[in-house]
Amino acid sequence: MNPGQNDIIILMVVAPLFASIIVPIVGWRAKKLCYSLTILAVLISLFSSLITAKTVMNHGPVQYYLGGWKPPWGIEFYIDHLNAFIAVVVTFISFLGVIFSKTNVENDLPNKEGAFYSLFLLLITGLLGIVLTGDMFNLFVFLEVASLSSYALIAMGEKGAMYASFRYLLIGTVGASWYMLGVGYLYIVTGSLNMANLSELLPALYQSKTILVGFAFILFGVGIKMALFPLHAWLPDAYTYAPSAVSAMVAPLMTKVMIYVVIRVIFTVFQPEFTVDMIQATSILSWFGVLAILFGGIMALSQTDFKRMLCYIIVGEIGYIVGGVGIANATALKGAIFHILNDALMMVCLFFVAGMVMYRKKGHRISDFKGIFREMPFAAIIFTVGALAVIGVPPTGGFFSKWYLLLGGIEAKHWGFVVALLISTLINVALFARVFDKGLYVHGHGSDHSSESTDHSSGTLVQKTPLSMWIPAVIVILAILLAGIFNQAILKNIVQFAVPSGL
Amino acid sequence: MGDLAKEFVTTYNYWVYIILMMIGLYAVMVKNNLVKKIIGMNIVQTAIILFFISIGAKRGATIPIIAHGHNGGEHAVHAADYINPLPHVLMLTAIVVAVATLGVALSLAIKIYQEYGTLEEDDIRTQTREE
Amino acid sequence: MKAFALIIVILCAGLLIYGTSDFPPWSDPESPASTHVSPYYIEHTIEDTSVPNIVTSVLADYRGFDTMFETIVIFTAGIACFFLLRVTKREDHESRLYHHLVTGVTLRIKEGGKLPDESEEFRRVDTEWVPYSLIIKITCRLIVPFIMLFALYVIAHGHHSPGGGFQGGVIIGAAMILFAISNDLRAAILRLSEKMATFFCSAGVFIYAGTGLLCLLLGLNFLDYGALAKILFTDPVTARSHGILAVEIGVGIAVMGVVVSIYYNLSSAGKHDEGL
Amino acid sequence: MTGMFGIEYRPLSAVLLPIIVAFLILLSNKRPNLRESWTLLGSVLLFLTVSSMSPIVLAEGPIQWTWFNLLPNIDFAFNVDAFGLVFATTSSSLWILVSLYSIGYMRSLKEHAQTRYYFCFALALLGAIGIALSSNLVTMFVFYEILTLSTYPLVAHEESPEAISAGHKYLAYLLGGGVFFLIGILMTYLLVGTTDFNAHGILSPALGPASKLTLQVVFFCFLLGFAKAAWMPVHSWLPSAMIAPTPVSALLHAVAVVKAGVFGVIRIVCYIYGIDLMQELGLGLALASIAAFTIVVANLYAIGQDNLKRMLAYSTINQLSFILIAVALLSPMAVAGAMLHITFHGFMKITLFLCAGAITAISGKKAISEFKGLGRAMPITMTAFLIGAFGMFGAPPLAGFISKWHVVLGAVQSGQLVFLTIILIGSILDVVYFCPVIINTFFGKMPETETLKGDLEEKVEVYSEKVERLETKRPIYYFMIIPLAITAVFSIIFCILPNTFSIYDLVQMAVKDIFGGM
Repeated sequence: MNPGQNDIIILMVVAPLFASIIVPIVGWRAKKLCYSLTILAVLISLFSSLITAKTVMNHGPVQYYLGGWKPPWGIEFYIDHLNAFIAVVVTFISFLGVIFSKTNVENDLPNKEGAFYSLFLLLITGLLGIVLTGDMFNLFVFLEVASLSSYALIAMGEKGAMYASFRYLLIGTVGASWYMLGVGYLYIVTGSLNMANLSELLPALYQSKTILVGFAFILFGVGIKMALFPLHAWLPDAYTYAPSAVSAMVAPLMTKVMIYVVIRVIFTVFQPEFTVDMIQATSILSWFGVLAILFGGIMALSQTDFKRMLCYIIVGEIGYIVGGVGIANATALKGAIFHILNDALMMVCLFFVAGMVMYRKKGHRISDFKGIFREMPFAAIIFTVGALAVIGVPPTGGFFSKWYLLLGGIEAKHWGFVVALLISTLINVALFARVFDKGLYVHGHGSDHSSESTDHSSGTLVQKTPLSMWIPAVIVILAILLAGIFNQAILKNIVQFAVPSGL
Repeated sequence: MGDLAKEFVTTYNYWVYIILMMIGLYAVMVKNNLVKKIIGMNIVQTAIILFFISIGAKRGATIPIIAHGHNGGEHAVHAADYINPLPHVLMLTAIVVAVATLGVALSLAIKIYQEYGTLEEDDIRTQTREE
Repeated sequence: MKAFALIIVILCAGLLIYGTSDFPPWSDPESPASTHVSPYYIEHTIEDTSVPNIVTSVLADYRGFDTMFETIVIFTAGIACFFLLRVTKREDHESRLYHHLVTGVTLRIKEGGKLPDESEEFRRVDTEWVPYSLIIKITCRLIVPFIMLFALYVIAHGHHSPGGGFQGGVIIGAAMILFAISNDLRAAILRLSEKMATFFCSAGVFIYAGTGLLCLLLGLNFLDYGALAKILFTDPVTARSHGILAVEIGVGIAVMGVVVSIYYNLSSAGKHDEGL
Repeated sequence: MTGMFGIEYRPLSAVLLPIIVAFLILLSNKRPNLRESWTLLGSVLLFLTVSSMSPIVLAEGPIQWTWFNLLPNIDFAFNVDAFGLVFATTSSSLWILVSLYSIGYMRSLKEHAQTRYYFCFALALLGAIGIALSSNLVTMFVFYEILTLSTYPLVAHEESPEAISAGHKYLAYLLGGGVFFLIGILMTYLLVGTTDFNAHGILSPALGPASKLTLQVVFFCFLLGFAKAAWMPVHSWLPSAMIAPTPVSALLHAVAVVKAGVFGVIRIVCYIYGIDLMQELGLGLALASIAAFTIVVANLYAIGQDNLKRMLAYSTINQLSFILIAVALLSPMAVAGAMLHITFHGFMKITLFLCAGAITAISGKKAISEFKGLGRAMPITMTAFLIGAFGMFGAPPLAGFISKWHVVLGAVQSGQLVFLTIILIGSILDVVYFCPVIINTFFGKMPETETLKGDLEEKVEVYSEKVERLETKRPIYYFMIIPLAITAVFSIIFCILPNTFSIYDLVQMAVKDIFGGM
């Protein structure tokens, strides 16, 4: 393949990278320009990821040698269907997140636009790097780029965010260190850091205790970062107090990208015969998934704060995906990978709603949602779509990924997972019914029933939510619906091939 | 028992780093003062750096700078003569990461001190709970 | 909590020690780590990059992409510290000390009091001010240039001896910090302003990434310094060597900027007036 | 027939119409008259669309229309067959009447949030029509959930704590059931790789690989999934949901929601399992037993009720189980009876509900014991009520007679005399609990303080504080009376001419498909 042909791949990472360098300097002179530059960079990234995905769909996996060095010695980007898909998800959600961030930054972080957008772009760069790289240690570096920027971004939220972010930093650093330790254990017995190379070298060493421990620590480390129960303790605080633009972006993406890493490690670096058959890591993982689903659901029920409730829903959703990965048959894995897309979309949607309510009502407790169907009918529609997707009502995308997860669970006779999924569906109904009730029923018993007039006041308020908030929200609900309606197109063209061949 | 002794002799330096790392981990989890936690975190990172560096060691080899610099073509270079450079490179990165994390952690600690007036974790917890 | 933590720690330690039992013996030349990938670097560094310091060639070339993001990590930390700490709105709720140079009197301005004009006669001093030892001040001022000179050597000579961009950058940064400590923060900021430091951060990273991009524009892969041969009019191997030098300089500038910027923010809690 | 434009698009337009109407309603929320015109217009158009399909279906067989591919082997597709049309015709025709009635009811009570009300109503109709026309289980599931969710705000419309908790109960039962429905679909899909309805059932090939027990368990999953059919013990959402405004109770709890449940069960029994497999697995007997139990218990509950709407709710439960038992008999006549009863019971029960609503709206009374003398005060309403009540019992010349006659014949045909007895007992009990109402209204004397004379003007005197409102209410009052009169008339027409709207032909055709000729 001629070297210039795949240059577009590297743009995905380099565009936000260059923008992040330039933005702080530009911020001194023209604050407005930061926003446009950021959008431009992410847009380039988005296009690049789409083109890459198309290339992968047409020609199979693509490699990009950085510095022109061949893999075991140099670093490569290795893009197959799995990470092409995740990269599109990441760039797409980031694009929406950046558009959404405008008002939040202007209002809450005056004079720091440059630094904010720079960190935002670095976060995107880091996440994309994690997704694209084919080198275990390079992944760690990207992980740190993404983590450091997310610590800083989260810390600039409401009161309490500092401490939450600090805890996240401690736990996250330990997690990243464990990941690095695990990589070290693999390195000491194989001498390689390249994923593809490792997967060739490892089968000979599957009996080694070192490999086992290395694998375990990689999983622990990544487990912390993706907040898999019981390593999730940092997540609710961090994402609850973060600025709404940040949580709308970090919450859906960070955990999903880490799940991608898990899939990579379990099915590419190690082969299914090791992880699934020899040490049964996946079946253990699937039970953690079950626990996460149940725990996330129950904890979410007891929250009075909307964002915190969403955080526990995320914990549960991670359980869905991890469970699907753990079941480790093609159907469930298809569902899990597809759910990464759906979950990212619906979480970004709900966090957008939280941001809009925060913007209008200066709070994100469930009680702040009182009457939103009248006052902010637009946000209410978005909320409804997001909620339906989380519950898994067709024709939203959430239903179809759940369908595959359930189908896979039944095929594998993993009844615990199936039951947990179904219970969690019901819990989600209860969760959103609460918010829904608050938003929809404002009259209550005994209040005046002649309130036909209040129906009329809703029109003028719509304009108050700025354009930069509702454009991404509209895009995201359309995406949720389209992901559902065209799920076959997505599954047949890309997700299906993302499933490792060994299953 | 003999096995254990032999194992200890061949891998004792790894054991040392493990102990060091566990000290750090314990500090992160148990210490009440945030700065002590940060120190614990740094100990964990340093321990891992030690671990990687010891991977690079090679008996009978010297530092990875090729003697007689540019005349390398005339002198055959034997891999056995130089220690493994890769872990050193990796650890340069890891050190930088550790420093960066430390910087951010300290900034956060300063902000927390400004917000709560203390760096003791239980004080912060009581303050958050009272709200 | 303590017991719980202890249990976790012991479990982890047990697991890790269990893992060491299949390690190759320490410093064994036949261990996989020493025989699989690394020999290639040792044996090919001269013919590939013409850099005898293998660590440098691996760092800046073979795994140059890693290192670029390492620089980005440090850049991120700099921006993050600025983002977290920098106080952009002046809150004049603290008392200040001013030194009247003509009379030698030290004035204390109470909270909210009127501040003296910006003139040569008054100089602000730290509230917890102790008169500097002249010896320290002068000595530091004398050695700072030499430290910086040494740093340049470290950066430039990274090809042949231990050293390189990170080390050199840190040394320059340390020299600035030494200056700031021995005088005061404002004096340091007068010489290297905050914006300048930030500019150095960006510029350094830009040099690194820009070199990579240049290679891309010249028709080879990102960071493939061999492409620079076309504009340097040399053979690709020498071009690689020069490319490595370019990125090392970039790293040095970036690290220096970040170290100084982090110091400014941390030592004054983002106010940039009174430091350590 | 291809020359006729757009036959294949009619199922789609039937589904799109309610959506369009729903959004037009949302857009015109500031202009009540416009909003309600949309509702009426939409309902009439929908009815015309649906009924225009029946001659085609009768002549040429099912109309199929595939939209897009949902899952491997599962399309989002519509298949308009005879049985689906029975249900679609019923719901769409009743939507017109209930829309009319709603206008009267909602305006006379000056209810709040009327836009939401009409919006959700249109969506609920979308659900019902979708269920009727869908060609496979997954498509059906989509509409099933739409129906559940869109009716939730209707149930909790009053927004009082009781209403909201009734709404929660409603959601819990129906969505909880939906989960089981989903399992059933998944299992079906896993076993045979498709979920398309087929008149001979699709599950029979699965009998080999899967054990009988699996198929039996799956059947119960489906049954739990159709908690909308309100069989005992998953019935209790229905009486609580009666807190909704009466038109809601009328359409949703006499037609759309509960009939969707029963419709679903019939789809499962006849089109997924198939008659032969049902017999082989002994599931007919099981279903019949559940239904028989429900009939007896629901009747006993109904007798004890004083609140008219609650009593009607139990009566609905009873009649639904009557349909279930009819299906469970698995004989052609009985299945035909069950299908007929979906329509006929819909018309009769809606008459009763509309009457109950009219009584409440005009006299403010809800308890049966207060109804003394109302028969003379509101003659049309109470006559309609009488017709409905006797129709429940199955007395000729009312629609209920036809369907019950078929079922009784069917029971004889299949030789299940035990269930025949229960059906008969159930019918007799129907009269028993309607007796107090009839006696009170027609033979009871109005208490001294209230002397309603059956004339609207005089009623005004009694409720003097409402004089002004009633003056303006007069046309609105007719909005309420006319629909219930129409449904009562139809209850009679259906007995005399069972083939109105081609219902009888459609049922015959469906039964012929299932049993391969009677």
